[in-house]
Amino acid sequence: MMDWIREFLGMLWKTVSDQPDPKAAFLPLIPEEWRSETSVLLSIAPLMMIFPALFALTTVVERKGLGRIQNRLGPNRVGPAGFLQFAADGLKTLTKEDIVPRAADQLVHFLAPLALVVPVFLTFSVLPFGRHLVPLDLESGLLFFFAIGAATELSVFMAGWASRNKYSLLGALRAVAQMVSYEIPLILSALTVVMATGTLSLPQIVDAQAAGNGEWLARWHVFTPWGFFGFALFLVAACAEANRAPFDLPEGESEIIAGYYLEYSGFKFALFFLGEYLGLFAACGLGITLFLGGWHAPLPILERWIPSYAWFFAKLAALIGLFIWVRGTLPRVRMDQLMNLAWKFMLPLALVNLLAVALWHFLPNPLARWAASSILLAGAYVGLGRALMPPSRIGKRVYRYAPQDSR
Amino acid sequence: MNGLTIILSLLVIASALGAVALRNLVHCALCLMGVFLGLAAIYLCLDAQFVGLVQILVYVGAVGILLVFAILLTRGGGAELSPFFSPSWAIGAGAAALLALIMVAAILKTDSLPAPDAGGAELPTLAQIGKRLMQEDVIVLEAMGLLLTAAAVGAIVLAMPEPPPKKEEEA
Amino acid sequence: MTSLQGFLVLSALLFCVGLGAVLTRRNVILALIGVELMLNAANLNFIAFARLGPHPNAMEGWMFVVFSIAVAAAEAAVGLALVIAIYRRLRTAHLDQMDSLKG
Amino acid sequence: MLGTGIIKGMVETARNFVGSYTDKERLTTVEYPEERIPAKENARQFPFLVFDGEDPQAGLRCVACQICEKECPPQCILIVKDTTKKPDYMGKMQFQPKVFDIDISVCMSCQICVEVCPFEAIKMDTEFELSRGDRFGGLLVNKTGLAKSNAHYRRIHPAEAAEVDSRLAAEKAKAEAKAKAAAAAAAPAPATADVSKK
Repeated sequence: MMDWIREFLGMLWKTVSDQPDPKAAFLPLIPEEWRSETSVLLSIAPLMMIFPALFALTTVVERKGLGRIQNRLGPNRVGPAGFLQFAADGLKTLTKEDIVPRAADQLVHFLAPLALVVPVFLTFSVLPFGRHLVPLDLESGLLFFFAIGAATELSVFMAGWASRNKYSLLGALRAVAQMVSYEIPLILSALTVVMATGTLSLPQIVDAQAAGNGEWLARWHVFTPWGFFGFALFLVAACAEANRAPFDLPEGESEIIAGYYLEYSGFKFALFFLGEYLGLFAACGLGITLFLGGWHAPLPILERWIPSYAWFFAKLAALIGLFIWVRGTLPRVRMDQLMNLAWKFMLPLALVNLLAVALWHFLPNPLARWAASSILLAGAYVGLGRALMPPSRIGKRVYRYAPQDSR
Repeated sequence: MNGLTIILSLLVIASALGAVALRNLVHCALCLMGVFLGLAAIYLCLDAQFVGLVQILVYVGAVGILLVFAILLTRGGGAELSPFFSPSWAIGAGAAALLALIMVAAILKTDSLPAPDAGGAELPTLAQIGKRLMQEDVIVLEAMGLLLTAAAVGAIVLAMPEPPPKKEEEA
Repeated sequence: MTSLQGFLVLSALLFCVGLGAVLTRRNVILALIGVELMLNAANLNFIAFARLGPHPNAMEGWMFVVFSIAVAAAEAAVGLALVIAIYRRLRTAHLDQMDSLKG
Repeated sequence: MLGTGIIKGMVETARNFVGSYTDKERLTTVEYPEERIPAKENARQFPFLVFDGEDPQAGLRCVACQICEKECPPQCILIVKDTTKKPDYMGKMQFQPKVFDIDISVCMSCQICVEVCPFEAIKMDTEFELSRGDRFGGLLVNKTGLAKSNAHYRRIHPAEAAEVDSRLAAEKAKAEAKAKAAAAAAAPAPATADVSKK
């Protein structure tokens, strides 16, 4: 028994101190036939604990941040400075009555939240969180991420359709249309990284962004013109995929009440909420892995003292903060604006970005490739922007009855 | 076939039966997704990682969504009230069952099926598949791209709302 | 029953279920679902033979499935667009009511 | 250029975010139970009965004329008139309400009772924390609960109360002057004047 405790603590210490293969010493203590299951559980358990905890924290931080943006204080009653608000909210949702509408399709209504949360948790399994912390090192990890991510659309549709409520159905169809549209720029912007690194395996993509020998700056993809553009496109598309403001039309509380999860209450509603936030975290994690160097520090020197996973979570926190900031700033877009942005602006830009990364790959001279891909991308951005939004269209507002220039 | 694949196979057959026999079209589509996901899992069990993931991405993420949109656009969301099997359904079902019987019997009777490779030959890696797609099969790939573009354009043209008939000159 | 035979039986059953849908259901979309099932049965055959055949390192089987999935996607897109166009014109999605070709 | 508006907006919200920590003036809300915004002078929540003098019951200006009861749109006022006259705070004999109840849960704060009252006896209070533990009894306020002094009225609505007070004083002065004149004119027949003046 003492052996077990000692090796278990040793495993935790190895994980925290960023040492290779933390499970190596603990697993031999387990009987042969349970070894692989134990290994899987040991990999999954931290994910199942850390990310829901992060979700709980994010809900509070988001509400406080939004409050500050609107010159309010935000929640500050439960616990120190309001940081236990999530516990109050969680208890509330857990103890609420679970209402299923009589007309609803009972089975599909029940399965929909599960069909959202399970794939979202699965997407975490391929993300490299630290130097030695990859739950599942798949050869085609990126493909796995997108394939499993595509399955969440199904759950949204199930929820909206099974509720037998016109608002739910409208919300679900909006959500599905939005997710299908924004999946294309999302995948195309991720494809640039695949073109540059030549692999679909996420740990290998992270390795490709490590600083070379003697270099003082890491080779994050975001430091290249195509990487910067790809990252911007990726963030916008991920925001839309996660149904967050300004792309939160599927929820649209002022028009279609709450969209596809209108008819859910209690724990099932909490599951939807959880799934939505976890989807955002997963998308942020993928963005970090693809463009922000994964768990690498910006300056290789810093990696010596600060463990790798700390960098990953610091970047994750920064991206979540950015999303909260954007949510506090931008108003919700209209449906036609949403579709125009995806199909007329982001899709062509993503295609041009593929061309830019090809140029980057084939031009030998660093200066030439910087110049070529920057000019190409900037030209495409300005040109598309001009074409879609002629600057002269919006003039000064003219009032019919009020006298001119009177305030 | 080990236990996992047998369970998956039973699941696939059950959802396939559901997909063709249920009254509600949306239930049929959801069962079809079950078939797709089960098949993807079977592909993964057969070490076909790339194909299995593409199966989920394309079938569940795209074809399935298209299906449910089409069902809702043709007002198939509720239960079908009119008879949902064609008048000659018994003949069709009989023919299908007969064919199934013949095929299964034939498969089980055949003893000249190729033996699996015992030497543990290397399975193709993802990089090999990619190279193959981009080098030897590049013409097929381009043709596929052309086909998909044509299909996308064709689908849009077909499903575009017809322009309202031009109004006669108002007298 | 060997492993390969097992997968072949599964594929045959899947194919016949799809065939049954095409033969018995009156709704166009159900017929399309049947076609998808048949295509998937064929894909399963390719994969099973490629993996459990004598040459698992040959790539033809895998390639064929990739292309077949792409064709299936194109087929579904065009097929469903046709269904919607016909529904718009005839206000029906039932096969036996689409009889304007009879003359 | 495309996107500059977004950046401008982000800068603005960031300024708000930082500003809310450094500059208390920016905060638009207050910590309610501990901090309160001083009540606005024209705020109106719920009627109360004004009394003069010391005794809340004897000093009520209300003479139970029941106009407010009739005019109240949601009919939340119940008045039962006393059968006998009682002396008010000045010792003058007046009719007074025996029962004067207002149901808070029905009142809609329309202030019509105040508008129609000819005796300036009912006014609007600024008190808004009216919730009670008891759903029915606690929300039905009787005469004792409704009576509040003129000083209270002066405190919550200073301008309005000053105007009302000066008007009442002027009326009183006018009435006294008239009574004096009438008394002077009717000096030969003093016996009936007092009764008819009431």
